[in-house]
This record gives sequence, structure tokens and C-alpha cells, in this order.
Amino acid sequence: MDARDLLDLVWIVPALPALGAAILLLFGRRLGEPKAGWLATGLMALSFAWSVVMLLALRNVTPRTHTVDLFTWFPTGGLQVKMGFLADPLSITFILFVTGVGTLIHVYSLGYMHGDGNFGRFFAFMNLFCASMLVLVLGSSFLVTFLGWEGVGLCSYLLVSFWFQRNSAAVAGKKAFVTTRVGDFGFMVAMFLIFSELGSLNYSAMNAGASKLAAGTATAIALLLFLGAVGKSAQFPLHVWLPDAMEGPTPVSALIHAATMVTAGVFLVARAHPFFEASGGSALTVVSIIGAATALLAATVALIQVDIKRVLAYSTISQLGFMFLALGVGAYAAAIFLVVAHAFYKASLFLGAGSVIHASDDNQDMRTMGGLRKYLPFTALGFIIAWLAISGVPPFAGFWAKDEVLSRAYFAGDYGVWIVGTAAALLTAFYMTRAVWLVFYGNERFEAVDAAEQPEKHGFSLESPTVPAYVPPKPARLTHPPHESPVTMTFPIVALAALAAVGGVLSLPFRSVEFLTQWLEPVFADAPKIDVTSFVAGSTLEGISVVFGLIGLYIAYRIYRQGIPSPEGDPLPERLGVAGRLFQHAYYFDEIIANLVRGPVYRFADWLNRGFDLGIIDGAVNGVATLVRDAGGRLRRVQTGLVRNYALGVVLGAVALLVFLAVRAG
Amino acid sequence: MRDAGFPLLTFIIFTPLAGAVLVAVLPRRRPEVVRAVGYVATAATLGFVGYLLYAFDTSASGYQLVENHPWIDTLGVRYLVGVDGISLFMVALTALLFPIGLIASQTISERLKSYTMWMLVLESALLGVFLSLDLILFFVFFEIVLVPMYFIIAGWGHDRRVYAALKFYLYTALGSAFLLVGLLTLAFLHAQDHALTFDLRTLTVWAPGGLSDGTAKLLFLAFFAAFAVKVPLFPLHTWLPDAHTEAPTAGSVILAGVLLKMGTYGFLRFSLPLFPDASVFFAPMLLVLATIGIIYGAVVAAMQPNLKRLIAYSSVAHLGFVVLGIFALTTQGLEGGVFTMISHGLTTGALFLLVGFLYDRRHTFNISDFGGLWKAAPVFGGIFLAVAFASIGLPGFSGFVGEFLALIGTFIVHRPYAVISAVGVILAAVYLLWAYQRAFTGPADGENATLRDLKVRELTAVVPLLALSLFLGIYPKPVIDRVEPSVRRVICGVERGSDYKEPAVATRRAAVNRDDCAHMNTRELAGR
Amino acid sequence: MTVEAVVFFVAAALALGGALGVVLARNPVHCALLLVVTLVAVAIFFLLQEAQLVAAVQIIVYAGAIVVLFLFVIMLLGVDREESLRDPIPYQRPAAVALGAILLGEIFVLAGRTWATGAPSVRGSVRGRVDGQNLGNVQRVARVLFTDFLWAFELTAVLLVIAVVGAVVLARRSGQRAQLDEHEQAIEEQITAAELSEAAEAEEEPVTP
Amino acid sequence: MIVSLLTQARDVPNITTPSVDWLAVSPEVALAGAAVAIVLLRSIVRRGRWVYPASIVLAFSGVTAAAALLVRQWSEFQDHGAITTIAGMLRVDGFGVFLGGVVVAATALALLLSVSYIQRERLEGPEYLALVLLSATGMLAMTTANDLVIVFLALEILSIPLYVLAAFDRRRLASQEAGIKYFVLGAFSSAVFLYGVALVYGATGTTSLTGISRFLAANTVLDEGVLLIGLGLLLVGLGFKVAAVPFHMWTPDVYQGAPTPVTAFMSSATKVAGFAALLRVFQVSFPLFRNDWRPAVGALAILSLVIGSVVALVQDDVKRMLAYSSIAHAGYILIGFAAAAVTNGGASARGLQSALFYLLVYAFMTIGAFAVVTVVARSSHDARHTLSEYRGLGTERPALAALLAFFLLAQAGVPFTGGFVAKLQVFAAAVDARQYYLAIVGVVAAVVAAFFYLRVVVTMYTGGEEPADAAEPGRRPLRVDPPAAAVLAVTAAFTLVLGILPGAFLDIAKDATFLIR
Amino acid sequence: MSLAALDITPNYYLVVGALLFTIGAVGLLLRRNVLVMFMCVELMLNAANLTFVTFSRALNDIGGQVIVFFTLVVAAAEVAVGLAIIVAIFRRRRGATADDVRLLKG
Repeated sequence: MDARDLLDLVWIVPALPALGAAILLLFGRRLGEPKAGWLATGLMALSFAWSVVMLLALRNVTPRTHTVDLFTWFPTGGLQVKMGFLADPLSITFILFVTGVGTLIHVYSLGYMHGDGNFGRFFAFMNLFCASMLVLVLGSSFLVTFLGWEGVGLCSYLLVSFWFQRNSAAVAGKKAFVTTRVGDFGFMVAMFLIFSELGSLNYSAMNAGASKLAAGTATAIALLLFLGAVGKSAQFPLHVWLPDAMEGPTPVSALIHAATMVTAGVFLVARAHPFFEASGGSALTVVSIIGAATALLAATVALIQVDIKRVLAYSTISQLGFMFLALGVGAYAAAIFLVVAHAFYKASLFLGAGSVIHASDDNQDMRTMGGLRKYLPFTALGFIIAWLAISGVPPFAGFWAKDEVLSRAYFAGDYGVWIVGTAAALLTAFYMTRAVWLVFYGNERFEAVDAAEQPEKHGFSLESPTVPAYVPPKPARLTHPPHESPVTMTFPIVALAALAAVGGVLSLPFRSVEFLTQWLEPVFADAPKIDVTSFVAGSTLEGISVVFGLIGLYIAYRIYRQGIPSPEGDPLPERLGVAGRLFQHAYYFDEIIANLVRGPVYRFADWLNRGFDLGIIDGAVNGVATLVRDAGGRLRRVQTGLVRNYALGVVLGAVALLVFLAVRAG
Repeated sequence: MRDAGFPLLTFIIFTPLAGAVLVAVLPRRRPEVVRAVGYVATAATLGFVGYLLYAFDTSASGYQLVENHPWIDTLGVRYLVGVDGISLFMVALTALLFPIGLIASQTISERLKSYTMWMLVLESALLGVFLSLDLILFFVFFEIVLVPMYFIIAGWGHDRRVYAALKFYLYTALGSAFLLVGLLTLAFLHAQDHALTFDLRTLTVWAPGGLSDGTAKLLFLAFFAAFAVKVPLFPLHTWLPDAHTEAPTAGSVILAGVLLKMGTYGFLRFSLPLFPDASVFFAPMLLVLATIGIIYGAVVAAMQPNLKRLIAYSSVAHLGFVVLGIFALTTQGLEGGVFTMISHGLTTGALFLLVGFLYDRRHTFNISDFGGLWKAAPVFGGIFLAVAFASIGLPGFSGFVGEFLALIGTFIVHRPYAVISAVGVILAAVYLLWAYQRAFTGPADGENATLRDLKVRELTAVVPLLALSLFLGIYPKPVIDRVEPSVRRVICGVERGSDYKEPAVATRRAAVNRDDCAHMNTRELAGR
Repeated sequence: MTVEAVVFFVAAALALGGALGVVLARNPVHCALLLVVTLVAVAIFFLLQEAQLVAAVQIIVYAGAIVVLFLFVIMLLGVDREESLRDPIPYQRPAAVALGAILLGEIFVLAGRTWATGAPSVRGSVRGRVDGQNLGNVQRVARVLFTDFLWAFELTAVLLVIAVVGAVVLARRSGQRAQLDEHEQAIEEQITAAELSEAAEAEEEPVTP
Repeated sequence: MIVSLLTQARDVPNITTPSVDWLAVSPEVALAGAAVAIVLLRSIVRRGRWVYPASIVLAFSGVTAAAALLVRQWSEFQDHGAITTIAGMLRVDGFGVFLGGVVVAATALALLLSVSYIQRERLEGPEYLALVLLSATGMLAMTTANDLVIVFLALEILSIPLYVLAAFDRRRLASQEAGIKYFVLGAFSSAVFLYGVALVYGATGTTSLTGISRFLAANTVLDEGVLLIGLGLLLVGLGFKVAAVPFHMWTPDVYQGAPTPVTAFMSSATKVAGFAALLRVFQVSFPLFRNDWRPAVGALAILSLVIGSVVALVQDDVKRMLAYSSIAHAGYILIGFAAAAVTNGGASARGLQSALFYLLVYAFMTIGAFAVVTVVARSSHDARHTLSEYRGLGTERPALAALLAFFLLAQAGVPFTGGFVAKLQVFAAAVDARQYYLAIVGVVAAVVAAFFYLRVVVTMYTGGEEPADAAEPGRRPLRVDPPAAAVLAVTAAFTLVLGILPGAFLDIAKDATFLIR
Repeated sequence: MSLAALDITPNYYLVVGALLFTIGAVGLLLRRNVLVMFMCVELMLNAANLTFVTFSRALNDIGGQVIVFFTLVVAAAEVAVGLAIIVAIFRRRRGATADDVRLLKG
């Protein structure tokens, strides 16, 4: 079979999980607990296997791109959109890690979701998510990508609010969907603009035509697309949904809100880079600034979080900022590299966090943990490797990827961005170290109690996700000592950690071993290259990067090496002072938005409804009716019942008539 | 054109009426027979419509299966019916929603006989609206629709039904009053030099050139009055929430699914072909109103405490997309408009069904009375959510196809309107998901914790709509292929009758090779 | 001043005076009698205009029959009481007088100088010879009545039948008394009360003969 | 006979009596003959038990004969054109025969409706029937009148029996009040009309309609003032009969107070006769002055539409509401009339045709509505017709309620009823005549009117779940007698057929417009 | 113009007729007694009659006089029926003011 014939079957990659989703949605309940999960996991594994086949097939194809059209989706006049898939290095890279990481997280979920009443539904949604994500990255046109884009949004909604009986979960899911929709608005308008300028939404048309566009138009398109990416990838100022999205089950946070979906924005910008390039740099500048700002701000917020998942959430936002930073300086391949590496270590971290939470009766407050290393050895192992990776300690993948990004930024001449990025890297090392020490080292700040005394079991739940205010810690009272998770859970953690450890080999910054960069070369061929001017400069930068990482690591170690004396005894808020409070409230961003929405916006909408719609418009309608009826009532009184009066009417009419005739006769 | 061999359209229009007559003579004490007749009549109609879909010639742009008989000779009024790509799917939608409406009406036992009769009469009338090619015949059906709908609301509605029904009647009747004067004026102006006729095809040929500029504008406004109320366009919409809220379930389904489309259909079928120049002139006004409607409908919907009212206002927003698309005057816009009409019929119809089922269980529409329903009724919650997403316009559902086309079609000629309207896409998610969150998620207590899940009967009503919405969202081609020739005809008519030129980008690679309007002769433009 | 003029003015004064009297006199009996004055004056006008037969009939039918019938009914019903000057509708009287004035003004303004603009005789003249014969007024009237106005004449027969039947059926004192339903009963009482108060009021006012 | 006797008088030179086409006067003769026969029977036999049944038979044979003769007249007219006879005072043309037919049909239906009503309310049957027939005679004379004197006489012949009939129920004060009000105002308007005739006579030298037309065509009247006053007063007098605003004020009181079948008769047949005169007088005699009177007619139409519709909104009595609605209907017909008053021949004919067709439809749907009212009033002695009486009728008597709803919807102009086609024709005529303002006012008024029709309908279908309080005295169970049922069936059928297949009737109405001059 | 030369033209009669007509009409509006109202109608009819006769002479057409006969018949018939109604309605009442019968209004 020819490689291209094989690539024609790329649709099987998303079709497998889609099939799984369909089966599970219809029969998930009947299949029951283990079978539903195994089916979903198995299909994901198959999908991964097929992705590998696709990779091999694509390697035998030149040029490295292949489009498959399944059927016509939009056959309208000049707008012809095919339901088509595009296999090129970029999409294949994505499907590989999506299916790969996805499979592992499916496996993990088998353990994590054990005993949940809606086990089947969970896997249905997970499969559906993977299918959508695969459609997103495989799409041959903006519209198909958008289909997947919205599909992952839907699944994110479904999975965040999976435990919908909790109000906070339901609200968080809605918030996630609506906030990303703001970005989708940009995506849609971008598509309108692309169509009206290029007459097509296909990527091939973009590649051919983008460079011919006026810079202004290209900038507009690029920024609109970036708006979409900002929403999806939780960049400032649309990042607010991601921390709340942690209400979802932890595998969801790992898969969707760390490894895959949130990187869709990165994918989009990478995919649409011709527009960004055609904008003459201005769009890219915006991307890099937003990216850098997000990286730094999110990192500061992560410093002081006490909820383990929230730390990871802000960390994700920050890391995504790095990715955009990379994109903004034109280091597309570096960004993708970071995406992949991040997928490994962040997934591992999340899964580890899930394991911790699982082990300690759904407690997520790090202040009431400590010393868990000995209870959860495998989890700790995975978590610690991933921590080293994210902190930028060589030779783990995070080091290579982050270093690649920062050095590209430096070489591209964006020194400001580089400084901000480096600072963020320092902070990253700090907050991750803090988390590791609070969770796995130091004193144990929990106590086991009898099951009988255990109050109603509740997860650490935010009262209202819109106000992530400081929550006073409750000492965790566990029904039993913390215990290691089953192998279905620990295996993915360790496996991902291992990938995080060695993932750097994908693209080492040495001429002949930049595998990923070279692999992606055809996709970004038209983008200007950033040359590493000298090996020395490169090495120096790497050194600086490592040093900064270690500094952050060390400071955290100094503070937390003994753990904290009591749950309330975290010294950090005090030391940071005003800044601490700012970080704690995530710069009050959520509060401001919430107050805006609840205050003026709500009041305006309420006035629109009650004051304007019911009062003015409907009031006018009813007013006319009343007016007519009143007129009827008044005219009715003319009918006095007196004959003479009636005759008066006749005479009046006659007189009027004669006046009229007299006037006409002149 | 494949010939049906028998007056298919007449059969379609009058089968439900025959059913109604049959119901009228049935004994009151046999409700099961009454129901059966209702089902058989609507199913038979659906069957005929199925045959129509088969017999429809996909490539033809004109009216097909035309039947033409004299009716009121002294006025030149004829029984003239025909179908084209635009009306085809309106007919299909109507024929589909009625059996479903009857399924949903299974809970009605009071005065079942008259209820069934009115439903069947309503179906006939609506089918007549979409199939008439004679202006008076159209008006007759357009107007008669009010009567059964009025009785259905007033007879089987909720608390404020009398007020709502009356408001509905008067509002819409007032609009159509001007339509009547308008179409009479049109025909008599034509009759100055020609035989008096109300044949749309003849008038379509004459009107664009035959009317003076000012007259055409006035007539456009007269037609506009009727259609805008029906749509309903902001600010003529306030009858809609009341009518919807008070109507029985099937009434709401039909009202939203089909009745509102009479307005937008009227724009497409009459306003554009007859007054192309005035349409172009007034298009900005309509676009503004549509845009306001989209945003306004969504914002006000979000504030509704009543689930049905919420959906009603969402209809205002959805229909805003339709009008937006139509008056964009581009291929994508018009097709988007038509498609949104179909899609809105499916999704909003389904939403009303579900809300009705909820009412059957809990006897309230107040969102605050619900909470956590998903737990007790997983299928209900799941389907409701799916329908809600279909209504939000999630890609993969039909709503997206329609709205996207309408917006993109608008964008290529009037960018600001499309951009502002696209905000409505965000807002749709806000109001529906917020409502869903309050009603279906969170902790459940009291009756909410023991809500019965959907029964098979109820599933039979909803699932086809949802499935169709999904199918059309993924594979809209069968619809668009049939709509496109007719839409092209309308646009070419507008181009011929005005200075307007559709941007090339909209048609560059049109599927039909006759897309070049210059090649369309007058006969074709008239749809003959 | 010709005789005709003298007679005309006297008759006109009588006619208008009688008419005004009918309108203004408060006692119905007086009204009826003043009506007779007007009717006679009109008959004089007829005579002045060569309409002898009509004049005669006017006296006989109108003054002789109709007014007598009026008087008869007044007496029968005992309604010869004077009516109150108070009007329940305040605007009625001024409006009536004003409208009357306008109406009159309009008639005069519109009519102008020439009233009779019509074509001269088409069916028999008032004066002069007809078919070469000199006919009396009665004959002239008869000729036209039984030729040109034959259909109208026949129709008057129907009118008379109606008058007879109508009068008989209405005036017949049928055995059944009016059975008023409650609503009507209430109004009846109201009216009676109003009547009583009005009567009391009327007694207070000075009676003008 | 009298004529022949007089011609034999010796001292009078020979009078050549006008030729009489007996066919032309035969319908009138049939009706009047039947009436006279009934009166004779009544006066000879007095109180026999069979007098009333015999009167019924006589009445219906009279009506049937009249109908048959009208049909004969129609075919005669179709074959040989209009008949002008008895010195030109009578003109049997399509217009007259058509409206005559409507009058006879309305009379027949009203009689049918009265048959059981008379017994129920214990009225003097034979006189009642005779008066209806005599009134109908006047109406027929009106439809074929070709002379203002005939119009005046016919007006009186049709009115005086109605005064009596309105006051016929002597147990009800309301009935007598209706009678006296109708009488006083009727007499007043007749006097006005007569003065108008006098002035027109003076201005043109003739009272013949065609004569006036000929005179005006041949001569230019410089001082047209008197003519205009006369014309105006004629409009007032006839406007009163057709209940056009502002000459309408008697209508609600009289319609409400009169026995309901009489109301049915009045509202339908009288209006037909009134319009027959109005249309004929103005179209035949004063076409040259149409620019003077058309705006006036238009104003009357608008006033009638607006006031009729608006005041009907606030009525609580069904009969009274129907009275106001009949005022509004007069407005529609006046639109047709105004539309007929244009120089464009086609449009003019359309206007006339629309008015004629409207009258036809109106007669049926209004009799139908009043028939239901008659039957429903059974429970309260024809005294009360408040809206609350109709509460729950929909559940109690679904068929009856459905019929009333149908008639009311027809009056509202809902499609597939005669009312719609009639309104359509009227509006089409207005548009054809370029009288757009009339069409617009008409359609808007129709919407307002829908409000009060629907109000009745809704009332019928709401409430009534509680058992109709049978305990209430005077409330007897509703029973629909066969004659009333027949009336309902016929009116409903016609209203429906005129709405669905109006073609044949429209053609007839069109033929009826041709030979009006 | 001297009085002696005064020629009584038809207009004089017609003016009197118009005055009579107006007086009758206004009288009907002013009076409350039904019988008197009815008398006012008679005044109006007489005005019409006078006008007919006057025109009859002015136009030299006997037709005008003939019409007066019909008017008389009509007046007689009206009076007969009208008075019968009045008798019927006011038999039980003391006054005959039209205002008293006022069940029907609005």
C-alpha cells in the first residue's frame, strides 16, 4: 500500500474515539464499570497505534503534507468547505501526543473514576474529547478545526461540570465554556475575514494567499485568531476560567486543561502562522507580549496558592504563556516542543496530584498534607521527576524546551520578553518546589480519625469559583492513612514522568539532533529563521537559565524544607506582604469581572428586560390597546340613550356634510 | 421535473384538512380514535412530503409541481401552488413537526376533539402558506393560520392564555392588514396595463421595473409590516414571549418551529423578488433591526425567570440571524437564513417539547423551582443539554451551519453587522447554559430529586429532531443543494432589479453553473 | 304691495309664529293648537300658489285628522302636564340652537339667489292648457297622479294597510301585563322616582298659561 | 281597476294610463298579497287555532313566490335587459333583482327564525308575519325604485312596520323603547330625506332618477347650491337607514331592544334596502357630482368603521355589540360605494360589485349570528344578552357555540368565510379606485373588530365548567327548533360557500352592476 | 325697492319653508315630550310640502303638488302608528317625555 493511500485513512484516528463516544453515550450505562472504561481506553490505544502508522506513512511522503477530503460540508456558492483532514508534521505531532497522553490518562482514569456512578458517561466524554481534539488538529480548513475547537470546548464543559451536583462544578463548567466562547468569537470573525479576503477557508488557500494580503488585513485576521487562542489557551485576560476548571475530575484537568485542549491555541497560531507573518510582525509582537505577561503573572499567582490543583492550574497558564512567548518571537518549533514537553510533565504532575487527592480523601489543600512521600512512593517518584522537568533542571525535557524558547527569544532580539521569561522561570521553580515540599516532604499535617467521626465527605470545594478567595485551611481528618493508588494510576504517572525525563531528546539544541525542529521544518518553512548566532552565546544563555531555575528552587527549599508548623503557618503570605494578597486574589481580576457582571451588566440586562421590554415596548403595545379601549369607553358615553341627543347627532352630521359641500361648491 | 402524476401539492395541503373534517364527525367519547385519525392524517402528510422530497428536481431553480386553477375570477385570484427549494424545506419542517406535536399532546384529554381538529387545520394552513404562489391565496393562508393558533393558545394554554392569544392575534393581524393593502395595490398597479392577476411569477417579472421608486418602497414597507411582526423583528416582538409562554407545548413547538418562519419566508418569497430595489434600499434598516434583535433577544432571554419565556426570547435572537442572512443578499446569507429557519424549527421545537415535558411533571416553568434535575433524570438532562448545545449553535449541529452561513454571508457585504451579531453567538451560550445550570445541575431536593425520566413516547418526539439537527449539522449538503438554485434565482432577481451586485467571493465557485445571473432569462427569474 | 304679498306676509308670520309656538310652548295641548295655526298658514301658501286641492286636503287631513289625533292621545294619556325646562344633557339645548342656526345659514348661503333651477314641466303644467283643454287643479292633479305617479299611488295602499295593522296591533290591550324582569323592574322604579321629583319640581315653578 | 274607472269619467279627457309590466311588480305583489291575505284571515277568523299556522303557510308561499318571480325577472333581465315600467318609476335591472333577491332571502330567513320565537314569546303571530312581509314589500320597491318619490314611499313602507315590530314585545319595556326611539328618529330622518327630495326636485325639475341624470347631463347648473343641499340631505336620510356614523345612534338601542328575530331582519334586509337606494340614487342620478359626494361618503365610511369598531370593544351586551359591528359593516360597504364613485369604469364597477357582494354576505352572516343569539336568549326571555350569558356555551352546546364563533369570525373577515371574500373585494375595489386611505382604515378597523368578536368567542369557551345554574329561575334548557336549525344551517352554509367558492356569486354581483344606469 | 313693487317670488316661500324646516328640526332637539317632538316632525314635513308646491309653481310642473299627497298619506300613516306606539308605551306612565325611556344606552 502506498503511503498516500495509507494517509487517506487518517480519519480513522479521530473516528476510533468518536466511535467509542457514540457507543458509550448510547450503551455506557449498560456496559457497566470496567467494560466501558476498557473499551474507551482500548480505542484510544488503537488510535495511538494508528497515529504511529500515520507518522511512519508521512515520513515516506514528499512534500510532507497530505489532504483527505471525506465529503463536502458547506457547498454554498463560493464557500466550499470539505470535511477534510490534513496530515502534515504539525498535525501528526499533535495527534501522536494527544493519543499517547490521552491513552495514558484513560488508563489512569480507570483507577481514578473507580466507583463513580457515571463511569460510562465519563469515558464517553473523554473519548468524545479526544475525537474532537484530533479533528481540531487534523482539520484541513479553519472550519473543520473550528468544529473540533468547539467540540473540545463542549467536552471541557461536560467534564468540568461532571460532578454537576456540586454547584461549583456546574458553574465552573459554564464559565469555562462561555469564557472560551469569547475567544471563539474572534475565531469566527477571523474566518469571515479570511473568507472574504481569500475566498476560502482551507489551509492550503491560506498558505498560498496569506502573504499577498495587505498587512492591515493580515494583522486583523491574526489578532482575531489570536483572540480565539487566548480564550482557549487561557491567556490573559481570558485566563479566568482555567483555575475554576479544576472542579473537574483530575484526569480531566490533566488531559484537557494541561496536556491537550489548552494547547489548541498554540496549535492554531502555529497553524495560521502565515497570517501572523504577513502582518509584518505587529501581530506577533502582541502574541509575545501577551504570552510573556501571562507567563509572569500566572507564575506570581501560583506562588501562593494552597490548593494543589490551583497551583498546577496557574502553572499551566504560565507555561502556556511561555508557549505564546515562543510563538510571538517566531520560534514556532520551540513552542511546539514546549507543548509536547509540557504535556508530559504537566500531565504527570496533575495525575500525581490526583493520586495525592485520591489518597487523602479528596483533600486538595497542601497546607494539610506533608510527608506523603512515604505513603505514596510511586506517585512521589513521578511527581518529583516532573517537578524537576518543569523547574528547568537539566537534562529533563522541561529544561531543553524552556531553554529553547528563551534563547530563541533572546536571539530574536526580544530582550524584554527574554527577561520576563527568565523571571517567570525562576518563579516556576520556586512554586513547584514549594508544592513538592509541602506535599511530599516535611511534617505530616493530617490526622486519621475513625470513619464514624468523619463528617460529610466533601472535596475541597470553592464556594463560588468566581471568588477564589483565601480559604482558611481545615485540618484534614482522614478515615484511614494515606495509601498509594492502584497501578492503573501509578503507571501513567511514572510513564509520563519518564517521558518528561527523556523528552528532551526530541529536539536537543544541537544541529543534527533537532529532530522535532527539523520534522516541523516543512510547516514553518516560510517563516523567517532565528539563527543562534553563536554556540557560546547559546551555552551562556543555557547557563543563566539553569542558574535562575536553581535559585528559585533553592529559595523554596530554604523556606519549606521543614514543612510548615501548622496549616495556618505558611510564612509566604506574610513575607510577600501586599503583593501576597494581590497574588492570592490573582490580581483581583476575577472579582472585578464578577462585580462588573453582577453589578452594572446585570442591572443593565435587568433594566432591558423589565424596564425596556416589558415597560416601554410592551407598555407601548398595551398602551395603544388601552387607549383604543378608553376611546371606546368615552365614545360610548356619547350614546346617552336620549332620542333628542341622537337627533342632535344626525343634525350635526348633516351640518358637517353641508359645510363640506358648501366649501367644495366654493 | 419529475411529475408526480397527481396533484401532489394539493394532496399535501388538504390531507390534514380532510383529517380535521373526519375528526369533526367522530364521536366525542372515543378519544383514541380521534388521536389515531390525527396521527394518520399527519403521518400521511409526512408521507406525501417524503414523496415530494423524492420527486423534487434538485437542479431546477424554479417552481415545480405547479398547479394552477382559477379561484376568484373577478379578482383574477387563482389556486396556484408550487414548490421550490426554499419552500420545500419549510413544507418538510411543517410536516415533520406536526406528528411530533401530536405525540407531545398525548397528555391533552380535555376537548381533545377540537384540539386535534385545530391542529390539523393549522397544518393545512401552514402548508398552504408555504406552497401558495398566488398573492391572495398566500394571504388567505397567512391569515387563516391565526385562527387555529389563536384557539390552541386560548383553549389549551396556561394561566394568561386569553391575553396572550388575543395579543398574538391582534399583533399579527395588524401586520397582515398592511400586507393586504400592499398586495392589492401591487396587483392593481400591474393591472393598469395588464390583466389583473396575483400570480407571483407574473408580478415578479413586472414589479421591479414597473413600479416607481417611491411606490416600491411604500409597498415594501407594507409587506414588511406583516412579515416583521411575524418574524418577529425587534421591536415588534413582544407578542412572542407571551404567546409562547401561554401556549400548550405543541402550540409552542409549532409557533416557534413553523409560524415564525412565515415572516422570514415572506421576505424571501415576496419582498426580495418583488421589490429588489427597495429591498436593497431598506436592507441596512433590516440589518440593524436584526442585529439589535440578536443581541437584545439574547440579553433579555438571559434575564428570564421562566424557561419558556427564555426560549421565546432566544427565538427572537435566532430569527434575527435569519433576517440578517436574508438581507445580506448574498448566496451564503440567504442559504444561511433558510438553513437557520430549518434548524431553529428543529432545535427550538425540541427545546419547547422538553420544557413541556418538564411542565407535565412539575407544573411550573420557573427556573428557580428546578435544580439538579440531571441527577434524577439522566436521559432528560442529557438530551436537554444536547438540544441546548444544538440551539447554541455548536458546530456539528444544524444551528451552526445556518448561523455561520448567515454571518459569513453578511460579513462579505456588511462587516459591522456580522461582527456585532457574532457576539450573539457568545450570548446564546450564556443564557442557555446559565438556565441549564440552574435547572439541571447542582443539588436536587424535593420533587426535583424524584423527577421521572423521559418516557419512550417523549423520546420518540424529541430524538428525531435532535438526530436531524445533528445530521444536518454534519451533512447539510442535501438541503443546501436544493436550496441553492432557488436562492440564486432570488439573488439574481435582486441584482437584475437594482444596482446591487453580489460580491464575487460569494459565488466564485458556485455549484450551479447557471450562477451567472446574466444567463438567467426572465422566465427563469420568475421561477417558471 | 300686492294682495299676494300681504297675504303672504300674514301667512308667513302665522306659520313661523305657530312653528315657534310649537317648539316653545310648554303645554302639549298648546303645542297642538299652535301646530294647527302653522298648518292653516301653509294651506294658505298652497292656495297662493295655485294648489287648491292640496290646500284643501291639507286642512282636512292635517288640521282635521292628524292634529285631532294628537289632541286625542294627549288627553288619553293625560300627558298635558308641562315639561320641565331642565335638560339632563347640559349641552343639548345650546348645541341644538347653534346647529339650527348654522343649518339655516348654510341653506341660505348655498341656495343663493336661484332656488329653482330645474327644467320646466315634463308631465303637465300647473297653469295653461293641457291637451288643448283648460283643466282645473283637481283634474290636473288627477291626471298626473294616475299616470306618472301610478306606482307610487299603488304603494300608498300598502302604506295604509301597514298603518291599520300597526296601529291595531299596538293599541290592542292584550290580556298579558308586562312582565318586567328584575333589571327592567329596577329601572322602572328609578324612573318613577325621577318622575316624582320632577313633578315636585314642576309644581314649584310658576305656571305660564 | 281604479285606473280604469277613472278613465271612464266623462268630464275628464282620456288619460292614457301607463303600461304595466306585471312581471316587474310581481314580487312586491306577491309579498303584499300574502300580507293582506294574512291580515284578512286574522280579521275574519279572529282566534282560530289554525290561524297562525295558516299565516305561516301564507307568509312562506308569499316569500317563495316572490323568490321565484325574482328568478324569473333575473332571467328576463339577462335575456332582454332591464325593464322600465309604470311611467319609468320602476326599473327592474340586475342591480334591483340582485338586491331584491338578498332582501327576499333575508326575509325568508328572518321569518323562519321568527316562527318558533313568536310562540315562545307569545306574540301576535299573524300580525307579526304580515308586518314583516309588508316591510319586505317596501324593501323590494326600494330596490327597483327609479324615482325619489318611490324611494321615499318605499322607505316609509319598510320603516313603519319596523317601528311596530321593534315595539312588538309589549311585555318588555326595552322593546317598546326601541320602537319609540326608532320611530321618532326614523320619522325625523324621513322628513330630512323628504326635504332633500324637494330641493332636488326644485333644482332639477324632476324626481325621476334617470330624469335627474339626464337633466344634469344636459344642463350645466350654475347655481348648484340647492342641488347640493338636496343631495346632502338625501345622503343624511339614507345614511340614517344604513346606520352610517354619525346617523347611527339609533342602531344599538333599537337592535338591542327589538325582538331578536326582528333585529336580524332589520340589520340585514333594511341595510340592503337602504344601500340599494343609496347606491342607485347616487350612482344613477348624481354621477357628475361624484367628486363632491365621494369624499363625504369616504368620511362616513371611515367614521362608521372607526366608531363602530371602537365602541363595540366596550360593549357587554352581545346584541348591542352586534349592532355596533353592523355599523362597522356599513362602513365597509360604504368603502365599496366610495370606490364606485370614480370615473374609471372598471374600478367603479368593481366598487359596486364589492358593495353588492358584501351586502349578500353580510345578510347571511348577520342573520346567522342573530339566530344564535335568538336561540341562546331562550333561557332568559330575550331580555338579557349580556356576555356572561354565553359563558360556558362552548361546553354546554358545542355546536351552537361553534356556529356563533363561525359567524363572528366570518364577520371579522377570517379567510374561507364569506366575510373575508367580501372584505377582500371591498379593499380591492378601494385600491383599484386609488382610494388607498379607505383601504388602510378598513384593514385596521378589521383588526380592531377582531378583538371584540374574539372576546365573545373566548367567553363561550371559558368557564362554564360549573354546571349551568339550572336552579336559576327563568333559565330553561336550550333547545334549537327545526326552523331555527334550518336558519343556522342555511346561513352557515352560505357563509362558508361564499368564502370558498365565491365565483358564481361574484359573477352575479358583477352582472348586477352593469345596467344600473 | 318699494314695498309696493314687491313681487313675491318663489324664493319667499322657499325661505319660509327653510325656516319651518329648521324650526322643526331644532324643536325636535329641544323638546322632551314625545308628542311635541312628533309635532316638530310634522312641521318639517310641512316645510317639505311647501317647498314642493312652491317648486311646482316655479317650474310649472304639477308633479310637485302630487307629491304632497303622498307626503300627506305618509304623515297620516306615521301618525297612526307613531301615536299607537306612544299610547302603548305611555299608557302606564304619567309623563310622555322621551327621556324617560332610557333602558338602552351606551
